[in-house]
Amino acid sequence: MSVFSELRRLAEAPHNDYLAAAARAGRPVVGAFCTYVPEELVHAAGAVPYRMRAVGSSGTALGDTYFSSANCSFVRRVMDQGLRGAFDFLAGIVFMNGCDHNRRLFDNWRHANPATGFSHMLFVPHAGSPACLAQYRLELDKLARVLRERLGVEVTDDRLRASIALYDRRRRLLRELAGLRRAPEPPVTGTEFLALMLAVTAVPPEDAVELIERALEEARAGRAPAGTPKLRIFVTGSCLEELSHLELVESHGAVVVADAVCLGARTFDRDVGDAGDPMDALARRYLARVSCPRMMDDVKGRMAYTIDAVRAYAADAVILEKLEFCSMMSGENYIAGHELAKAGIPSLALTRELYGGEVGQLKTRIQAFYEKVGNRS
Amino acid sequence: MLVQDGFRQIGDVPASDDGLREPMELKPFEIIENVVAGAKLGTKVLDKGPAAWALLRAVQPLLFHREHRLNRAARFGYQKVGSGRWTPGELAAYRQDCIATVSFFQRVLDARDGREPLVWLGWPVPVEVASGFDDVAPFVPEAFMAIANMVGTDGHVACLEAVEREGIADDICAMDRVSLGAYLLKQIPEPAAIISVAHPCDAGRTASQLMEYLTGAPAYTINTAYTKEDDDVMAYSKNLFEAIAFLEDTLHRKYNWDKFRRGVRVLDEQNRYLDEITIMNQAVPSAGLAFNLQTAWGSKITGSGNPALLESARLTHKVGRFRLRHPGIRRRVEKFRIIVADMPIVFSEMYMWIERTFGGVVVGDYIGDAIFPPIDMSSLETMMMGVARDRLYMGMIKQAHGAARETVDDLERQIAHFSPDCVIQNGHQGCKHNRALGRIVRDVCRRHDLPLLVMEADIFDKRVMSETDVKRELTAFFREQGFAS
Amino acid sequence: MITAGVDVGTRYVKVCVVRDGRILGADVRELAGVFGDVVRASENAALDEAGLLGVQVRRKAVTGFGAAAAARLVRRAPHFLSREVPVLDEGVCAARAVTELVPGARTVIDAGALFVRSLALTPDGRITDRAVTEKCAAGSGRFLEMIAASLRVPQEEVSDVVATAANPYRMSNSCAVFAESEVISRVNLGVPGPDLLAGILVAIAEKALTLATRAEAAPPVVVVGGLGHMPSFLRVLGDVLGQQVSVVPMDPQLAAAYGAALLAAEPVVARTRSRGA
Amino acid sequence: MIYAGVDVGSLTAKAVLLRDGRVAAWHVEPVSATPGESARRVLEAALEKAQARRDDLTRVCATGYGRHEMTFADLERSEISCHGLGTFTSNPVVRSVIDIGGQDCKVVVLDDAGLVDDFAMNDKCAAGTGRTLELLARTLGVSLGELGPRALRARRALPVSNKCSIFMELDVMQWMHQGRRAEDIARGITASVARRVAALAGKVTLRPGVCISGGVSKNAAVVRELELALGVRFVPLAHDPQIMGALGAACFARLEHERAREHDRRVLRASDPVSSVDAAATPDCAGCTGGAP
Repeated sequence: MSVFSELRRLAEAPHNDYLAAAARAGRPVVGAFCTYVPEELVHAAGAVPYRMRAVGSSGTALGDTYFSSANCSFVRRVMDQGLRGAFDFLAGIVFMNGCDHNRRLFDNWRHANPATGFSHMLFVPHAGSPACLAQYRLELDKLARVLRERLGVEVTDDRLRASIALYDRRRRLLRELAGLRRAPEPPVTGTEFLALMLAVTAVPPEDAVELIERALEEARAGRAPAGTPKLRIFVTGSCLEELSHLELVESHGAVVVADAVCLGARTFDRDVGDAGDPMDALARRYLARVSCPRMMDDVKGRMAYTIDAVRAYAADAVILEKLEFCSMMSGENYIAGHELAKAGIPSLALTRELYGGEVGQLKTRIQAFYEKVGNRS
Repeated sequence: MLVQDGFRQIGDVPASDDGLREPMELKPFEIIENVVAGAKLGTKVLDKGPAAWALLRAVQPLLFHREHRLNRAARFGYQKVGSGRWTPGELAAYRQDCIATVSFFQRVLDARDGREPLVWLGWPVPVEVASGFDDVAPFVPEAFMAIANMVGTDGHVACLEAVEREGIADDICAMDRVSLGAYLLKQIPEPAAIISVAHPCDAGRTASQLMEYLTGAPAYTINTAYTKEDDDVMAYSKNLFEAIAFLEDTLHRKYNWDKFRRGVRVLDEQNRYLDEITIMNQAVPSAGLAFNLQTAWGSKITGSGNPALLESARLTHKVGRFRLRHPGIRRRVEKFRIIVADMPIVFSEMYMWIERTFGGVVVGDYIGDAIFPPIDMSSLETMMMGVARDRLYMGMIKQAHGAARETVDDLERQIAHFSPDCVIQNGHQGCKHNRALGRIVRDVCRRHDLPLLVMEADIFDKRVMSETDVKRELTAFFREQGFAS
Repeated sequence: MITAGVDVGTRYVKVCVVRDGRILGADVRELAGVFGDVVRASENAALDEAGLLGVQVRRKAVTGFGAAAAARLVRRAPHFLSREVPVLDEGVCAARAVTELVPGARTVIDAGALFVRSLALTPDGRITDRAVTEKCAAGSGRFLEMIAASLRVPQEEVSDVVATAANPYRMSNSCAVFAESEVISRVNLGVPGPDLLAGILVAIAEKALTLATRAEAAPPVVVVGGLGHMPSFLRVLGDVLGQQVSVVPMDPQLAAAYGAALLAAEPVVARTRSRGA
Repeated sequence: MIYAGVDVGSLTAKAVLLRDGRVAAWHVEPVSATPGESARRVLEAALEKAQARRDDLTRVCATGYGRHEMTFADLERSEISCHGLGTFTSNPVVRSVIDIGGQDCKVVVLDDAGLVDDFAMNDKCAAGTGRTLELLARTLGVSLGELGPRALRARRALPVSNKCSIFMELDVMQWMHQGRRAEDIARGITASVARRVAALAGKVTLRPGVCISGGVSKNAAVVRELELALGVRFVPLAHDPQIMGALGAACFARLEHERAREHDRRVLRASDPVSSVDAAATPDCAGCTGGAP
């Protein structure tokens, strides 16, 4: 069986055999909400970091008892899942003030108090200045203390270095696999890559590394699932975890070749490295990598990253993904649309709800956009 | 970007003499000019004491109940001076706010004419950052939301529609979109520099980012504190020093620290009055000054440190003291007491309407509850921390930053101090964090056995919920709870 | 004492004429054409059924979306001696009807045309909490009506049709108009009509679940409003809420009008300040 | 040579046959059963009108919501491209199209060849579409056809300002309860829909030569309001605005055929230089020459 089918299976369920095995081996699983929560730190505290997701969610009826219709569908669905017990396998969750919705997810979670262990809020500053870096570093210390209290494992420098090495390895492998998508016939589609990212952020990193190696092997052997695509697409935005949505984007002969989303470049861009104090190195890496639109002083950096990646991966166009009610992406998409136009790169802003349907509308929009891009070339 | 240049000639614009209402067209700076004119008029008229009071009472039927074509512009000014409900004492206090308003907006107009550079400050940024310069005009774009009604409530809609036409999504808070729209409609002058904020809400930070992008002005971002703890406030105040240094470099001007000191003293003194006014509102029956505190909040955002505001607070304080000492003279009824656990209800005169129609008194809201810690004047550093803390204790910022605990603690405290009979939350659309607190706030109210009304209004977008709808919903709630028959 | 309750909703006018808690005459009619004429005609029809003259009605009360406008009309009706026509909240009226007919009910779910409303009651019938659907109207009776119309299923048959659904379709749209086009495209793709209608009932029931959970509703749960007519809806709602639900033992659409009529007979007691004095 | 375009929307199916660059026949009917079935029926009806047979069709292009279900089509194009090329074919001065359909509203900007240069489409919310007008007309108790004429007789526009079309109904009802003139409410409805559309149009840069298509273009009052809101006067179209999508699809069928032929010629030319003589043959469609690459 192709490893990609296994990855897909892992991507489509909130829980899996790897996590069950880890639990049997006595390793707690700790959820994390954002790419600004360093997985290394959680891992060094003896836990399996688990990227929180709404996969398998059936609706928002219970989530809506906490959130209003003006809150984003990600938090509403995750809350719903949490209230239905989908995350009861967790020993704790590290929340993060990614946005107002996420900030309140923490509050509501604590209020509802489902059986998911401890809840900790990691406050991450909104800029990358030296003052903010220092503040973030202190927040990481605080997180290490919480993990020690809750899990009983002291995060020593040695443990942290080992974890960093493991995660750097995972990052390198992911970058290598992503790099293969530069080929005229990418060996991995965007959907497959997203499935892989969902899978490897839901299993112990030791297993993740093995899975990625198998995927690399298969990819190098010369598979080309999409054939020669007519259009190469770069996807940017924030929360994106629906395989069905990327399948839609990859219909009509297009293939996603690169991205700057949470479950993508933001996860594997830039290593931590083994020099200096590991905690300092960790703080630096997480504030310096491809930023999320929540970071205020780095619009230029994000635009530059997008434009460079579009050139490097020979992408024809950019799709800007936004979840309804994400104020940050509303601003970001406006700026990105204009900046990309200046650079001569066509872009399309898509607004959707997580697992929200409206397929007919999206399809028309996407197809018309591809036709427009086709007309230009 | 609706049409390309020169397109209108080709397009053959049809004549509009058939009485059709066209999308509102605003002349550049029309709103600010109206505000300055209105405030100047206010300064003159309110000087007349009881005569002004009698006049305002007399015109109440024309301006109070609803907006129509004839009273569109005048109605807003009328609401600002208390919709004919304010006593001569309150009017005298508001006259001082008019003076502050004139000085603030006149300066903005002067800056437009090139007299001095204009600096935009996100509303959670202490205005001291710019007002301490001798020759820099501070401007808070969000202040625009408070004055856009100067041409009728369509003024807000005109700004919002401009933003929608520009292709900016409508899920950002209407307050921020109004200020963006005002810029697009050339209602506010170009900035020489921008000081942005990263917290307390996403909408504010997004709007700042868009403004930086649209104007291309040099910008510095302040990472507002998450908590009110000393470490965080210290980090925040360091940001403020850096922001001042940034402005000195960018504008090639020196900051006047003496002016800063003077301003902070005035601010601290004003805060003492505001504290006491808040406490007077807590009395039963209440001194009924929540709306006055709202005015003070708006004035403070733009003109913190202005001596006129201190005078305004002193006069308001005097009114409160008089009312508490002579409860018999005040014939106001107080059938029930309301806390608005949010921004004031959509249309600013709603408090007056509730009081007049149902005898319910809004005793406190996020803004009309102003308790500030004293400022330590011993050094520049402590003063800057005081200024930073002052902002953190200001309505909206106080509740919006950090964890839900900030909101809950505040609500608990208000319930304990103001002895309310019910709580209203108008739940403005763009306020993601507040809209996510429904259950938590509900549980607080349930614990205190207080009826809670959650509306789905928007602070300034009457297309989400019109004044009529808001009144309808309030009426239904008061009836359901037996406050009104 | 003979009293009348007039409930002017968004789609229908409902009138109830009551003596000592017993319904003497009632009328429900669609709100089409000139507003005043419909309200008046409905009032007359209810009086005719009761075999009464307008002058015999001692007190009236109005409620519903159009209550304010209706109050003016009702007040001006010839032969109506009392000029007092209180305008009451729908929730209060619905709760009053329920406490009259189902003593001890703790939760009222009012599933009407545009809103689904959930009220939590104390054992003695006082409303302690309420929650109403938020804007964006998918999951309302109106929406069900739109879809039934586009599937060409008459309103009165919807319930039977739904009973034949094998596999309720899960709506993915929250906007009623888009959901309608989603439904049409599903029909075209061969999803059976009953499954689609059942899906809408599930969507409405889930809204009710959200609201009831928010208002911390306790059993017994009583349904009023137009959807109470549908046994299928009650079944679906029961499944979603995980508890027995019953419909108010009268025409559920008339409940608010009935409650208004009951309240019209009672002296108005304004709540007095309960704390802090 | 006959090219066919079939457009199956959510409510109606349309087919257009293009012969010698002219519209030879067209047919519109309500959607029935499945989209594939509707498409077949509407195409057969059009063929009958043109007295042609299925085998006469050179190429068939599908568009509309049901485009994926038409197995017999040779190619498919999005409604946006088809509306663009259709209106461009109908009037070659067209560079911007405002299409207000049943469920959606699109604004398409064309290049000088009639192909899409930019577009905007209503998302999440349906306020500002034909369906909204229909719902509100029903609330007001008039037919959709009557709404326009009523609105044109209005003295003023009563604001119908709510953002959601379902709740716009409440605004309408409120005015009705107050006994306001139906004409003024109708004007409020049309003005409000027009403002929504104008806001959408603001998201792209319109090029001179604006036309309006889709079912709502038959509503004179909305059209008038839109002209005011946009500050333009719409250019007329030579055909029924309802069939623009199908017409565009037919043009795409023709374009695709020519591209294929051109490709064959090039291949042929490369292998046999003699046959390049007839490569200069003129395209057989005068109306949309601009469509050639």
